[in-house]
Amino acid sequence: MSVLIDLFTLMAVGSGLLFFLAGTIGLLRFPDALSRLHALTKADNLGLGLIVLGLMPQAGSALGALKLLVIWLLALFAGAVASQMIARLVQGGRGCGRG
Amino acid sequence: MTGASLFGLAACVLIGLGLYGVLAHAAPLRRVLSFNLLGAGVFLLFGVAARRGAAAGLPGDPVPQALVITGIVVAFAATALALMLLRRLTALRAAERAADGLRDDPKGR
Amino acid sequence: MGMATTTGPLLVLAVVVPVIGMLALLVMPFLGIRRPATVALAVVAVGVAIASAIGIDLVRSKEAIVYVVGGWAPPLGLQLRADGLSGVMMAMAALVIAAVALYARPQFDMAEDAPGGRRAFAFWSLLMGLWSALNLVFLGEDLFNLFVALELLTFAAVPLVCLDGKAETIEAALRYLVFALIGSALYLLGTAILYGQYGTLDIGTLHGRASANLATHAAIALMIGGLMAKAALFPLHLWLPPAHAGAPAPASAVLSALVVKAPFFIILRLWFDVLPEPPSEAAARVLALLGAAAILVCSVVALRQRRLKLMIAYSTVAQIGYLFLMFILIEPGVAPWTTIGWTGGMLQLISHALAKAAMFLAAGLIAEALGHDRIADLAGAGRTVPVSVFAFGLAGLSLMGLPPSGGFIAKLLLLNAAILSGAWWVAIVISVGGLLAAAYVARVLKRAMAAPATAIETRAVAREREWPALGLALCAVALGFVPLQPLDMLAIGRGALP
Amino acid sequence: MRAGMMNASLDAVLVVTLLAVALFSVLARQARAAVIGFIAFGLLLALAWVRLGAVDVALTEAAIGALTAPLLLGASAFAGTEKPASPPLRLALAALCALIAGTLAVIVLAAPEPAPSLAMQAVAPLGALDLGNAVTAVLLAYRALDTLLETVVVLLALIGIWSLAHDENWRDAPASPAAPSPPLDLLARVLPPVGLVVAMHLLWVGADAPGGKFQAATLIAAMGLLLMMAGLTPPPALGDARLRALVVAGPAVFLAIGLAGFLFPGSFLAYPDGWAKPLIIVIEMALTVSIALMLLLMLLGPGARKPSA
Repeated sequence: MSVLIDLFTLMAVGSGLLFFLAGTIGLLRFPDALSRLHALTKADNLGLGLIVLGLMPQAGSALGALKLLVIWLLALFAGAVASQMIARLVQGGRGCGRG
Repeated sequence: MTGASLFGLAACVLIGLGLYGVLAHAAPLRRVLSFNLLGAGVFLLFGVAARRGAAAGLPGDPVPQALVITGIVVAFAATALALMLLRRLTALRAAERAADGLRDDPKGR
Repeated sequence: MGMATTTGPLLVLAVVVPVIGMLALLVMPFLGIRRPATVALAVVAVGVAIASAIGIDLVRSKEAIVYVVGGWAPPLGLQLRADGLSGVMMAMAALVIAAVALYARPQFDMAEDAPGGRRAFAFWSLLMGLWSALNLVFLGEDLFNLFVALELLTFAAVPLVCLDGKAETIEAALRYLVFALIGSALYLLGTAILYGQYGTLDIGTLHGRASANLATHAAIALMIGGLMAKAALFPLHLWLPPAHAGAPAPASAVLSALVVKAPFFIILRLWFDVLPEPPSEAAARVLALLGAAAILVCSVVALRQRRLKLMIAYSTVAQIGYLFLMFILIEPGVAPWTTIGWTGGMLQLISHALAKAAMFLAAGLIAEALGHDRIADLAGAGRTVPVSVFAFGLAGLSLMGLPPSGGFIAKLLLLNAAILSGAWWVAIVISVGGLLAAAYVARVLKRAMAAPATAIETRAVAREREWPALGLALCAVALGFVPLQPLDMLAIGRGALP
Repeated sequence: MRAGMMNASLDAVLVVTLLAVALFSVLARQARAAVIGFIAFGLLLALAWVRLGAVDVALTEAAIGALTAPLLLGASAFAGTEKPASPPLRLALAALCALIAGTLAVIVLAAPEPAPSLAMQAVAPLGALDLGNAVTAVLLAYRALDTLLETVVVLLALIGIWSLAHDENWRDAPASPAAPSPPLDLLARVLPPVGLVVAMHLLWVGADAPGGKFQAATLIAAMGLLLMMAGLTPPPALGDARLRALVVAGPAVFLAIGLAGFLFPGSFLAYPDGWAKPLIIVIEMALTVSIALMLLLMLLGPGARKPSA
């Protein structure tokens, strides 16, 4: 049983890391800010989700697993808002959007 | 080499880097950044002393850990004051330049 | 050690009362007070009383006053300690701050929301913070506690530099802050090393535990290096002249007279109270050489200044140089406080504080009366603000080292110590420095006493505003009547740390 | 053994990344790049503190780092055009700094064994104080004077920042950092309650577990900044008497309890038997409010003219 759980963790965290790798390559290689942002958010949200998913069975308690989940949700939320703001800044041109 | 001495060496490198940055950069913002690196290195040295002094069931000596917390807050206050001075200075200099431009002084600096 | 005397609580109050004043300034509406100056002057009165009480107790008991904070004895807890040296420093600080407060009152006597209220509020709050910091520097026995004191001092002193809000002064303040922060970081670095070696930061405990090895020497060297930047020892002085010259006169007086002395005081503590054995001759020579360079170079630069306040600021850097000559004049193997080199250095510190504060205050009124501080156009100052020009001249006596003045005794003692220890070059530097000081002071006095070629426009200055500067200058002169031998006061409580 | 190897390699990766980011921050050509490098550095540094067994410090570092970030990003617009030192001078400086770092490394590697420590002494009185977290005991009992004066340092910095205003509007509200947008609006409505709960938790457990007033205060300040950035709350006027009272409350309560110690049990900043924990909690709560406010006000800057439009 514990071997199975470990295997699950390994696979989930491994694929999560792959997403991070892809996102990072995108950040470095894509030409403009918007597509970089696209690569980063997509990859990081999924990547972090997979890592959290993989770590949840290892947390040792239901509360610990819940904390991990909350971390992911908060990161997702903050990441979404931040990238939206950056995108606005890039697209809306400078000066607009400043109340 | 123990984990603590690895971080100790990292602290030494950070102190060297921060000191170099503070002395080699002339732009105030870069100096403030470097000062923070220097500070981080010094705090880490306290942290290493704390880690090495772990005893009584604690993961580290609490005295240097508490000193670092105090130090971090003071360093933040210093950073804030420096950046606000910089902001005001930039604004005043911009106003001065604008006034110079308006005067249209051919010999203006 | 550790024996609490009945006057111990006074040490806490010396640090805490100015803080109470600072907090009160923020909530004056609740206290029914309108003017910050009212609160500040009340605190000054109490603070002077505390400093006097501590001084009287020291003289009477001939023993250091010790206070263990919260009952937590070092090395876990903190301890405050006043010996004769700290008692003298505290009295000096109280005297200068009282004079500065009396001087500044008419200038900063408005309510917070009145025109000029920003400057008044900031000046008095920062002055309170600064005083608390100075007292803690003089009383602190724990190296990290002293770090907090140095930070308090920095955060109070830097905004004082740019109270007028002009771009040049803000630039000077920023540069001052950067230098001060580098100094703090180096000081803290040494503290971290010492804690890693000895597991304590209490000076008394360290004195027993510290052994002469690479770590101890490197730590002390880094700390002294950082403190040198804060004390503006040549060649780390570049921040000082614009900062001290750009501040309002009462702020300049405090900065030049007191603030740069605090890091020097901590250097003394490290040198004599922490270092495990007589410090190396080479290190002492380096400090003395830098001091000598400060005296010669900055006196010449002062001579070439066009602005009065900048000239006084450069003179500060030069006069700080004398303090660092001390290290080479104290022969190893004897208790330092029984030597004339130590007494000379301390007298130089105190008489410079009084004289320099007097000079800046006088210069402030001269500039106010004439509307400028260009040295070339000072003619007529002697008629407009005669008391201030007289005070400037009296203070100048002390800087030059002419009798009767504290500076004369100080320089004479240093000169004797130099000759006795065979350091001829130090004797020459002291004499040349005195001549250069005479030249830059005389240059100002000559212009100020001259009659103006054409009628000049002056602003009247209330006579009573000139008294504080004169009072300080007279105190600097009065120091000239102390006997020419090691002072008992400076040795009180020093036996405890052999 | 295997876990030891794992930890060692984890530490090694962390240290190498930490130093690489620091190097990038010092050497970057552009100021903004240097700032972003520094922010990443701060995050990694918090991890390093966890690895050093200093969770209290890690929390402080992460929280303060989050507050420093907007400050630095905002300031990267004022990066001066001053040229760095000339190449030969830079080389000399690099040699000097390398010498200092090398000396320090020798000292670190030759550190005394066993290391001196105050841990035993710090733990012994915990029972009498009724505290479980030794770091809190250091901050609020053994070295309470440091902590008290450190809040005064922060207050002085705030007064210094306030003094940078124009004469006519120094008691007005600082310039608003508002840059409203629908997602930010949403975030600012959802996050602050969560943040406040977490802050209260950090403050409450601080007596016995990692956490405490600084960490809680920083979190509250960040929530306040978020509300203002979303345009939901305007910055307060700096001359406001109630605001000033809240700023002063923390140090004033701390000082009052410290002075009361003179009377009972007879020493400044000492707590009467059995009263240590409740008094420390009162001090921590008052300090949390004041420090949160001071941090937020420092980020907002000096008073400014109200927008005319």
